[in-house]
Amino acid sequence: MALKIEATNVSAYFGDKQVLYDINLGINEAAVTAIIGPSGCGKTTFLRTLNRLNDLSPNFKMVGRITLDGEDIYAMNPVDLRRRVGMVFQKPNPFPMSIFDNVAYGLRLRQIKDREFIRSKVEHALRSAGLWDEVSNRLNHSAFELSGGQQQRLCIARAIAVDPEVLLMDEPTSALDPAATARIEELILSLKEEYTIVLVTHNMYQAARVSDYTAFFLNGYLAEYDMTDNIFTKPRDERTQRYVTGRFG
Amino acid sequence: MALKIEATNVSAYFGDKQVLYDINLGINEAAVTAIIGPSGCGKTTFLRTLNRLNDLSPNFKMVGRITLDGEDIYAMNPVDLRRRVGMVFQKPNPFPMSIFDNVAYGLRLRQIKDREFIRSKVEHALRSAGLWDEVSNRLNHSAFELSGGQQQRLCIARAIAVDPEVLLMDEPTSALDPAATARIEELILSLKEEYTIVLVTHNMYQAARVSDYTAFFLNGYLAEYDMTDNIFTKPRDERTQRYVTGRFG
Amino acid sequence: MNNSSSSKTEDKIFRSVAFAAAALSAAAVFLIILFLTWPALKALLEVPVAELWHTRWNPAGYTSQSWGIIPFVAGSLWVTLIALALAVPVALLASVFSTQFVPEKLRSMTDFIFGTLAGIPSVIMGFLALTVVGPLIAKVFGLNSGLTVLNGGIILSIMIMPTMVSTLADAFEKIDPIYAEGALALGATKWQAALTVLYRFVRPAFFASILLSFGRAIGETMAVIMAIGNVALIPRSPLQPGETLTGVLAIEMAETVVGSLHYNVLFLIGLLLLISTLIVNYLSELITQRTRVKVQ
Amino acid sequence: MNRISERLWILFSAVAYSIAVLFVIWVVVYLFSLSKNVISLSFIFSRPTLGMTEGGIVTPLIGSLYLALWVAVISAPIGVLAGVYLAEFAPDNGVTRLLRSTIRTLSGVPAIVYGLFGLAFFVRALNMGLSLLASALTLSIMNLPVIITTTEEAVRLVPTAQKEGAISLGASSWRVWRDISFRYSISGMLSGIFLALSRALGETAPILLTGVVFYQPSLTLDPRRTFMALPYHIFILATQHTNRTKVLPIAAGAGFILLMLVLAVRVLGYIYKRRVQQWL
Amino acid sequence: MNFAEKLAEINEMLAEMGGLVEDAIVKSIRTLVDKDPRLAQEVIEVLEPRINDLERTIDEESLIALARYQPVANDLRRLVCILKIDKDLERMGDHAENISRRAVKIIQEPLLKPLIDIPRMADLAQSMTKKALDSFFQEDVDLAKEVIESDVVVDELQEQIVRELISYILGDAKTVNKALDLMFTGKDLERIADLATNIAENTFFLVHGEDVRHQGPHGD
Amino acid sequence: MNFAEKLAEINEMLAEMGGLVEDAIVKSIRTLVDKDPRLAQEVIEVLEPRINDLERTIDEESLIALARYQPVANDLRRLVCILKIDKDLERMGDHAENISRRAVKIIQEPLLKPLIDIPRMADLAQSMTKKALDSFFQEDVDLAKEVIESDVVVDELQEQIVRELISYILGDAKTVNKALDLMFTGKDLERIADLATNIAENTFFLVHGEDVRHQGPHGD
Ligand SMILES: Nc1ncnc2c1ncn2[C@@H]1O[C@H](COP(=O)(O)OP(=O)(O)OP(=O)(O)O)[C@@H](O)[C@H]1O
Ligand SMILES: Nc1ncnc2c1ncn2[C@@H]1O[C@H](COP(=O)(O)OP(=O)(O)OP(=O)(O)O)[C@@H](O)[C@H]1O
Ligand SMILES: [Mg+2]
Ligand SMILES: [Mg+2]
Ligand SMILES: O=P([O-])([O-])[O-]
Repeated sequence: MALKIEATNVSAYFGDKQVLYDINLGINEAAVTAIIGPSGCGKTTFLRTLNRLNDLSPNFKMVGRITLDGEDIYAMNPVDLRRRVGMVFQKPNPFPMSIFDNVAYGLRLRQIKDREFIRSKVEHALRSAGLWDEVSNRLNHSAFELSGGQQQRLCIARAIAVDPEVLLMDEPTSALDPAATARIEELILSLKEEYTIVLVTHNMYQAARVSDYTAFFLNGYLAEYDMTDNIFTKPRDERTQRYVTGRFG
Repeated sequence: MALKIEATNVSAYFGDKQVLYDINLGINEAAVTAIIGPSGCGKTTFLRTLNRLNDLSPNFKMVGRITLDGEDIYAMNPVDLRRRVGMVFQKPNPFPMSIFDNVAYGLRLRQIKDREFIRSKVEHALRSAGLWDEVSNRLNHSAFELSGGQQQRLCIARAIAVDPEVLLMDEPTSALDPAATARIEELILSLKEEYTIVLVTHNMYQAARVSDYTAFFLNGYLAEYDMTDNIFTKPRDERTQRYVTGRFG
Repeated sequence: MNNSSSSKTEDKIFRSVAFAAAALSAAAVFLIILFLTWPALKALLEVPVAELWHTRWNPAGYTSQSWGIIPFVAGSLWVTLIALALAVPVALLASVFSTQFVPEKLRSMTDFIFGTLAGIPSVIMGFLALTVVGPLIAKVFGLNSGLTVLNGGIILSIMIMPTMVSTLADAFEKIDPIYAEGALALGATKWQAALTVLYRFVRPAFFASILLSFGRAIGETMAVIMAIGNVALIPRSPLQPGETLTGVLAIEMAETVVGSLHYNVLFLIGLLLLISTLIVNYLSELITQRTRVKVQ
Repeated sequence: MNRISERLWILFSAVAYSIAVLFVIWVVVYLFSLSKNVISLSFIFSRPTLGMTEGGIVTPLIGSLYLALWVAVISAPIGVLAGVYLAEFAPDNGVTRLLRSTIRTLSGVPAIVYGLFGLAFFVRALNMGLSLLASALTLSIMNLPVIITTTEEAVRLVPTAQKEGAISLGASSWRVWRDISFRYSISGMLSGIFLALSRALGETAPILLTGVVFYQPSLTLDPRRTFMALPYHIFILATQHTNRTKVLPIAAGAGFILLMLVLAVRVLGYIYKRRVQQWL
Repeated sequence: MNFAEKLAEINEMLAEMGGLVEDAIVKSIRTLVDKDPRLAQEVIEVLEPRINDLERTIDEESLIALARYQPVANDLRRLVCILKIDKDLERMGDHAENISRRAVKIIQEPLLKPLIDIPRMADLAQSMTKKALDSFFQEDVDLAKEVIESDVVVDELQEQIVRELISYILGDAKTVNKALDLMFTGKDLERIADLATNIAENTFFLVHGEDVRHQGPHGD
Repeated sequence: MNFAEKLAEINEMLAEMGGLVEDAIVKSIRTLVDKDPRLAQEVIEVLEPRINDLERTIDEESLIALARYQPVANDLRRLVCILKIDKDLERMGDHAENISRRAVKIIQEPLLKPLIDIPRMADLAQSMTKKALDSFFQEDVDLAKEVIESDVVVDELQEQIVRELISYILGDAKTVNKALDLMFTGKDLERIADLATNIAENTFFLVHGEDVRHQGPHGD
């Protein structure tokens, strides 16, 4: 299995405050890698370094090296990087446009004008996100008419419409009810054939259910990284053990 | 084990819409009864009939009979009923007052003036809610300075300060992170000796962890009611089976 | 597809245009202060402060002009305080009623009505003061003319009340229902819940809006001119006429010679108004920020 | 608290509430009943005659509308863009903070003070003389803080999640603004602009010192000329005219029309806001 | 992979394990009947190790399934049953291996007596194994009952074998070694049938959530 | 009740079950040694049924613990081990019962030979049982190793017993019944030791998460 993303000695700071310490982590291609850990341990920060979204914070600083297919992401144009590394957020964030325009947004940003092409891309993305059947007859309705779970699937469709290689997901189900969560999890499982997925989740059991690899972060350090099967049945690190068995204080 | 609350043939309507159908359910004293079921099945509505909080909705109507210690709750003054049946909400809702005043609020509502008495009640309630050690040195600080989990425990303290007999809890941890959730769950377990607790939860596993009895609601009907051990190891109803094993739709 | 360069130029244009607009606005702020202060400073050089703080205003006196502005300060305070005294309790009660007891469907309509009330141009309010409220006061109190500070206060109270109601209603509305329910679940009545819990959320907005209303009332010009008779004397009771700081500006400015002492003193009054409203606004902002209830 | 006092308080508040509601209705009805004999199409479309004791209000009406148009054209773009700058791009430093709080407090400065400024700056210093342009600029300056503040607040309320969503798809800050922030903040910006418009229609004090006159025989679109305006017209008729009984209905009629205009602007703003919000 | 898929995977392994066990039983006895030591060798060298491996794999995968999918209700009961069943199957494999080892020894010399009861027992044991697993997979309580009832027949056959062999020994003490070998073979078969019964009991537990073990008269 | 309390409860039951099994082993052999059928009766009528009950209760409570607390990592491994161990203990109880039943028969007549190896085996089996459970509770891998190593000794003793008894039968075919009884008793003890070994293997799994079963040479 090939490494799609490789973080080498990554440390990150907000102002004077160091929030990631010397992370070394390889993300495998066409697999789901979950990042778990207590609140504030740096999961989100790490995820957002991968598409350089942290760079928007003026006081953010990163040292170390992150590569995408071997290429340093800081040698890339961030706009190109973000085309290749899509992101899905904690709360569904559909744009105030129609369902169709939401999915087409990324394509139009790239100056694509061919209507037929856009149409087919949108349909394909919605199908992949398991949303087509529910929305095909109301593509020009506002995206806000959808339920929370549908909105989140729309956001996933929007992300995959531009053919990214990697999908970053930051607690994508934390705002959803269990039924919608289950659908998203099924979706994640079905998407991993085509995309490399990095999933931050508060819900340890979610990591257990959907991921192939699990990274356990603690106080900004990568405490353990292993196959998910091992993390949840025989973690090597004492702290991981304590965390997954809910004995963390 | 005695029945503290008994609902007999309870149906409920919002306007023309029936949301509860002929519920018959006895709540056991000094135990935790969990109410689970898919979104919109009527859990919250049922819970809020128990302290007549639904009566605030102008178009709410209930038929059937609910008794507290054998006495019809509609024969009681709602203010008295609500003193005996406390409630904890989905989101922590501390009042914009000091920590102390929050807990004293219910006592003061009852025109209690004796400062020493109030003080001792507040302390006792905060202790029972496992919050005393964290706040005893800043009782006059704003309640909003507390973390989410602390706020929720404060709300529990506020509810128990007036010596209720029953505690209704509507998804009390759904706004909290896992660590805070674990603390509240421990608290619920420790409170059940003294209080009859009815807990609505979205999180089936939470019901499994903390409750003694579980009621499974479906589309406004009580589909199954049994000891929690049975519900989660050998439910009798096919639909319960499907729900708890996550195969619901 | 490399479009990053075109998006960069778009970006640059957008940012610069926005910056230019902001700079222009900043320049306006600067000019306002400059052009008000300059004549006012000139007035201060000629008229000693002691002379300003005096009860006689007589700019036209050939031998001895006197520049006492106390009558205007008094007139402004009279109308403003009367207005607040009438409007504040009504606004608080009305906002509680409209948010806690009016059915939800009616609420947006009443919002609209209060908005409309706030938007009635001040000349129309002045017209009403002149033709309705004034005569009514004259009749009730047996006066020759109803154009008194009471008249001004009443009309002002109607003008400031709707904004107060909307501000307070918004503040009430914004409170998550869980707080009211929390109080009710502890056995409070609706009114108790509103007064003991919800009011605490609204309190900063309440005080801020009192201050803002004060600022608005003291700055109101046309309606007051039309209502209070415009006599440069200190009103001894609400039933006497008076003149306000704004009134003297509106009435006398047009008749002054540009650059004259009279002209400059009027600017000084203008600056006084500016400063007092700045202070009031600043205080209200301070209150809102200091006491904003932080809900997680 | 016992039930009786609870009920009593509710009653008080109901009364307070109804007074306000009834007052609005009364104002409209009163103005209309005073003027119902004079109001007609020709009242709207004819000029005041016979020392304003006869005729209509077309000159002040057009003057007010024309003034409002100028105000909108001047203040809306500058105000909106400045608001956007403050919300999105301004560096978080002392200068910005000072500017922001000054702008905020300026929105509470009395209209007459702006009149003084307009007189000193536009009329005198820039030598525009008493003119519609001077009035329009004065009103624009007065409205800027309102538009800037409402815009800034509206833009600030745009959810970060949506903005980051667009950024993570590779959008530039211009596209983020155009596609996301604008859509979210348009209703807030519009409410500022509509407020500005209604003030341009209704305010008297600022134009009093900068260009409005009580009588002008002919209509002109030249902004360098003085102009008539509805509020001032009403003021003059109600307070300065010798033949009060004769002009009072005319003043009321003008008041009624002015009120309707202001209301129309509000309703328009209201409808538009709802339409926009339906998308959200 | 979701829970259903994981469960299917585990079920498949369990079915394979069951098949191997049946195979091992058949081949261990056919060693005796056909006098073919290669069959025994296959059981010892291929089947039994494979069965052991499967037990480990099934345990591991079940553990993973429990950890990853947090099953409850019948999903959980099923996994717990699987953890119990694979242990039984593994024991059955061991017994088949024992039979095979002994068989290799037995067929080196002429048989003490013609084999009648032992092949019958083996047939029964094998079909009980099959039925037990089928009843589990198909949640077929009636089939499980059949298995449990068959156990008595096996027990009787076993006692009969012991009695018969004792009479051989009494007739000629020299036959003791051969007789003991056959006796132990019978005992192994009886244990296999017992274990099949255990498996069948899981079906009740799975379907009704009730534990029917140790409710009849005690038997070894 | 939280998970830790539940687990403590289950552990306690398991410890009790282990104690009962030891008791049953001791008493089943003491029946032979002391010639006291009341001991056997206690095993058959009290201890074994109690062991059966405990197995069912432990299974049930473990199932509930799994369903309610959704354990993972070592908590989960522990519960899975418990589900395996209680089955082993129950089998040990069965074997002790077998010994007891046979003992009642044996002691009605004079013994074939003085009992030496069988009590030794019983002692060993009992101490292995104790150590196995202790190793599990204390997560003591070294203790578990000891148990596994002891198993060879038991196996040797068992073979020795068989050889010896065959020689008795060859000497006098009449002794076959008595000899067989003792032989089967030895076999039962050997099985008990085997099962103790199984339990000990769980300790490795619990502590290291690795499965050490079937890694040594195959044994029954
Ligand atoms: N923009 C920021 N400025 C300053 N500090 C920040 C910023 N973003 C995050 N942090 C800090 O960095 C640390 C790591 O935050 P991060 O959001 O990555 O944690 P997390 O593991 O995602 O937590 P959670 O589970 O609560 O989402 C925290 O201490 C947080 O306070
Ligand atoms: N005030 C109300 N007016 C009208 N309908 C209501 C009202 N409150 C609830 N309902 C309806 O009653 C039904 C039951 O709602 P309820 O809130 O009890 O469900 P729930 O089981 O608590 O759902 P959830 O898990 O989403 O909280 C739903 O269909 C809901 O739309
Ligand atoms: Mg995070
Ligand atoms: Mg038994
Ligand atoms: O291994 P057994 O349980 O059949 O002795």
